[in-house]
Amino acid sequence: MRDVDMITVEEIAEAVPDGALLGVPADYSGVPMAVTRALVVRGARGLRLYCLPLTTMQGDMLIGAGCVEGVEAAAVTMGEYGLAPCFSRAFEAGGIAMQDSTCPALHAQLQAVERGTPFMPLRGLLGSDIAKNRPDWRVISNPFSNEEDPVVLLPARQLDVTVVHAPYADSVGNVFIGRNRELATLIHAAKQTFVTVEKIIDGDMFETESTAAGALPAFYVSGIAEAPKGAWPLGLTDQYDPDGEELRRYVAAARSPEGFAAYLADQGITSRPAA
Amino acid sequence: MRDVDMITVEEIAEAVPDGALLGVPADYSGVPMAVTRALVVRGARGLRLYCLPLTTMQGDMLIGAGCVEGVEAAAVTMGEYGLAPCFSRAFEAGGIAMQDSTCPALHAQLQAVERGTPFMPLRGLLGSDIAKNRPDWRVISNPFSNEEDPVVLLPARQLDVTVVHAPYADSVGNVFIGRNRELATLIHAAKQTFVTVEKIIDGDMFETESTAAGALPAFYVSGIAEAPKGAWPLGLTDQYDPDGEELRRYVAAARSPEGFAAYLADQGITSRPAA
Amino acid sequence: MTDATREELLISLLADMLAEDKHVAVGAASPIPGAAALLAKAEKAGRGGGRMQVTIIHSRRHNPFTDGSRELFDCAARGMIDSFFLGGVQIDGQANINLVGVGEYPNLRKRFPGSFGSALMYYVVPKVILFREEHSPRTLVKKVDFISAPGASEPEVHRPGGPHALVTGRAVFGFDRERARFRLQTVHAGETVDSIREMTGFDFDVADDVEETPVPSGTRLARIRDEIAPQILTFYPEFAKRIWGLAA
Amino acid sequence: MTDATREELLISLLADMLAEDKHVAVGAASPIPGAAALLAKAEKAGRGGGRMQVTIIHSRRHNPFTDGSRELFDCAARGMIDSFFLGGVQIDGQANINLVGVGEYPNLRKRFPGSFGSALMYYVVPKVILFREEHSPRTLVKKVDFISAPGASEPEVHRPGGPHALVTGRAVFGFDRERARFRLQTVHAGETVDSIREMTGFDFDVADDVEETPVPSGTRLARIRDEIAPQILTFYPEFAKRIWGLAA
Repeated sequence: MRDVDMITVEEIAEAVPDGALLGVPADYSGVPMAVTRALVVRGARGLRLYCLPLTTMQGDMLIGAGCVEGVEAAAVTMGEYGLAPCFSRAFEAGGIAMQDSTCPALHAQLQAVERGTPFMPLRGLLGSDIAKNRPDWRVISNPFSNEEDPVVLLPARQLDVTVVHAPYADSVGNVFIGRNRELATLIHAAKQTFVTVEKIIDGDMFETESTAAGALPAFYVSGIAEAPKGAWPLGLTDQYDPDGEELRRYVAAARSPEGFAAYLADQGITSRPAA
Repeated sequence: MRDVDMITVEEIAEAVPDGALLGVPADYSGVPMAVTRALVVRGARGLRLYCLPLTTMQGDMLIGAGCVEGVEAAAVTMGEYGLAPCFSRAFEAGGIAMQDSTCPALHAQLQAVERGTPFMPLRGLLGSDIAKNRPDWRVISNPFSNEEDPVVLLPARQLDVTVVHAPYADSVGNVFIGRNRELATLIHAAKQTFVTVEKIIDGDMFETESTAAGALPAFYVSGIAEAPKGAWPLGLTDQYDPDGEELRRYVAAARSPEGFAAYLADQGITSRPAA
Repeated sequence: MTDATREELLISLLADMLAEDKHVAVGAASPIPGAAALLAKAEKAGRGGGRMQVTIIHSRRHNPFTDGSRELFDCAARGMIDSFFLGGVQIDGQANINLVGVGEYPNLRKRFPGSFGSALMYYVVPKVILFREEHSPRTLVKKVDFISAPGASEPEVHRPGGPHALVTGRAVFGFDRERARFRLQTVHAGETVDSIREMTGFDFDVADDVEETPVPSGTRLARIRDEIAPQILTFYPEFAKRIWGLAA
Repeated sequence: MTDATREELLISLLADMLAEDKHVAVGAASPIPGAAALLAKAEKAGRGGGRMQVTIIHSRRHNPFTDGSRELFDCAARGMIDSFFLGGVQIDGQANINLVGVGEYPNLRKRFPGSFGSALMYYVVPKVILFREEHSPRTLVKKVDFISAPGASEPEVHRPGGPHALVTGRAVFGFDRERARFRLQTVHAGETVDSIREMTGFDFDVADDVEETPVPSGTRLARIRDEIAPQILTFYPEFAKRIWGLAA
């Protein structure tokens, strides 16, 4: 029986190389904010964020700190707290290579990797400006139809690294993902996966079928770090709610580059100079 | 909050019309043997079995009783108990329209339905006699490759009805499927789904995320019947093992049509004359 | 009982559009559509009309999916979702919607979050209700700056779904898919066909009998306040506080 | 300690083929490959060589998948499974395998279960070990009656995987993918190149230095009996009873 490879949040940030295509979970799936802060501290550069299917504070903070070269997402937003200030500013200044997509396309391009197929088909899309701006997508005629029936094919997009935050891992390294099964796809599609957890629990989730149902098996995970409140100020299902006051404070501060810098300084997030 | 629509095993058998394309789970996923016996009793005819991806006693008994016109499967077998006697006999006599397939293709053709796409791609297959005998499949050239790269496309196969057996449903009709997630696909791909369960438990699996993880939501299910030991003589994960003695008895008896008939009679499974 | 607020009027008229549905889905940050769906469900059950699955993505309690966040899109793509709500930074006269921003893409003057699932949902859900409270020439435009999803498609495009109505803080429009044009159906209290024309950036047809949008009956209003509001409180606390003065 | 049985010899030689793997998967009803994989894993850990994931589909305990039964195929298709085992009613000299039956399809004289996952796994798993205890002109044929999955593919076919070896109750063959031919490597005790030729229905190459298949060392044999056999007992009880006299 295997033990857990425990590493630190900082080691995870070191293991995400500059320029990586990074898998980014939605706000409801467990966002690794502790690692996000560590990425800012280590001065990560050139990251490309593949969001499944959207990002909130994680993407906005990485963009504000200059860690990000490109974003592929269905939305970048602070949700009920407003627009994502650093993202909007960077986009409007032409400083972000944005690939606008739509939720099911972001799922499908990872499912293509997951299934080892070069592409996946998807309905919809035709005639949208999303498709018009995606020269990497293709349209074929459905070979099973006797009539003209265009279908969009989306290529597989393999991620370099996925990092997620979860409520717990067990003593052999299985990770609870519950019904956030999009995390399984986000992880299957990545060459490497690192996970932060609130805590390590005793036992093995595979001992009963009811606990196994919510598990991501350990063999997909390259390293696990304990990070209590690791999604803060975002929430974590069944664990803690989003910290609305802090999120409002962030959105207000990040409206200007100076305010964003002051927010980071206030949080003790001091970016090391790029190597 | 909804209550469970409780019906009977016999009502489920009535709800599977003659000629239906029926979704059939593998021996490890929860096989509805009680409903299978009721289908024999009601004298079902012309069923086409779509197996995900194989069938054991369920398919063999339905074939032996003359309920089956066609089978699409990666295997029909009694596993460690030997070949499937009624299937082998019917196939060798030319009495079964068999579509030989392979496990991942059977998954993919249902995933195409699940995702509302007309087809799914799959690697492998090329040059096999499986593909050679499947004029319903197509080969295209991967449009994302600069080199010749043939890929097989498999059309969506919507099922008329899926019937499965599960350990339990909760008081609002959610069904425990645990990590037998292929059942979700088998159910998503069907127009109607009926479930038999060992028992109904109190509460609602969606009350906590850990129990929700193993649930199939109630809205996919048209009716639930209580059928204790409903998978017997096959096993049900974490509930009971296969009844090896009974399975051996079945395989031995079913080696001849007379023996099969005697087995049914002995079990009190008397087929009503076809209407 | 006090008169219906604008929000309660909208909840009521949206609920009428959902009355016979089997599965209504509501996206993130949509308290009014969410309340309308829960109201329609309660009323359908109340009259013995059968069940309605109401899926509110924003709410763990009303999110029945266990196959990950793709399950909503999978369900919709195979025709299992009857109704869905979409909004837009801009909506134009052909019912094209823009959730991306204002200006010439990618050189936007003002960037908004993005298209979310609209570029599939709008094509496959039979009854998409466009909902945008702000009704002004700024939101209802002649031509959107970016088509997140088009209102109508070429005949060869697989499109079982599309726009059913446009509901704003001022009026209700139907949509004619053949002609790809909106038709004004009712105006809310205080509005006229002319006032609507003035506040709408696109050209539209006008029904022969444009009347005032009906206000909810007393029974319905009581149900909204007594039965629906407490449910909304659990997952849209700020909205419930603002509209009904409820506190979690 | 008594000498190694034929089954223990096979477990031992298969384990050698898996020694450096990260993920070995074993299909249904394969106690010998299952035991070999568990042995290889224990030995790899024992020498500090790192982890090995052993996935035995037949065993709930050794089945780590939570994405349904498609996860094995998905994992394999994206190259995450290093080794897998396949058998065959017939195997021919080009390593084509037939799991479907004997005769001219579909008019088979004898129907067998079917192709299982072979028509994907054989193409994508880098090291597929063909394992068939019965070594006779009936099983090892000139040309299979039905190709469940081919041993070699045209150059344009995406085929990162394929046959690595053929292991039988009499001998071990390697496979040359370029030439699509087997090469006899070792013969088990009691067999000769000639006896193998006599019992093999297809033509094959012969290595320069065909030796006897090495028997397991005492240490390894003890590990098989003391450590691996009790694990096998939990999910292949009849095999464990037959070979090692163990009872559940």
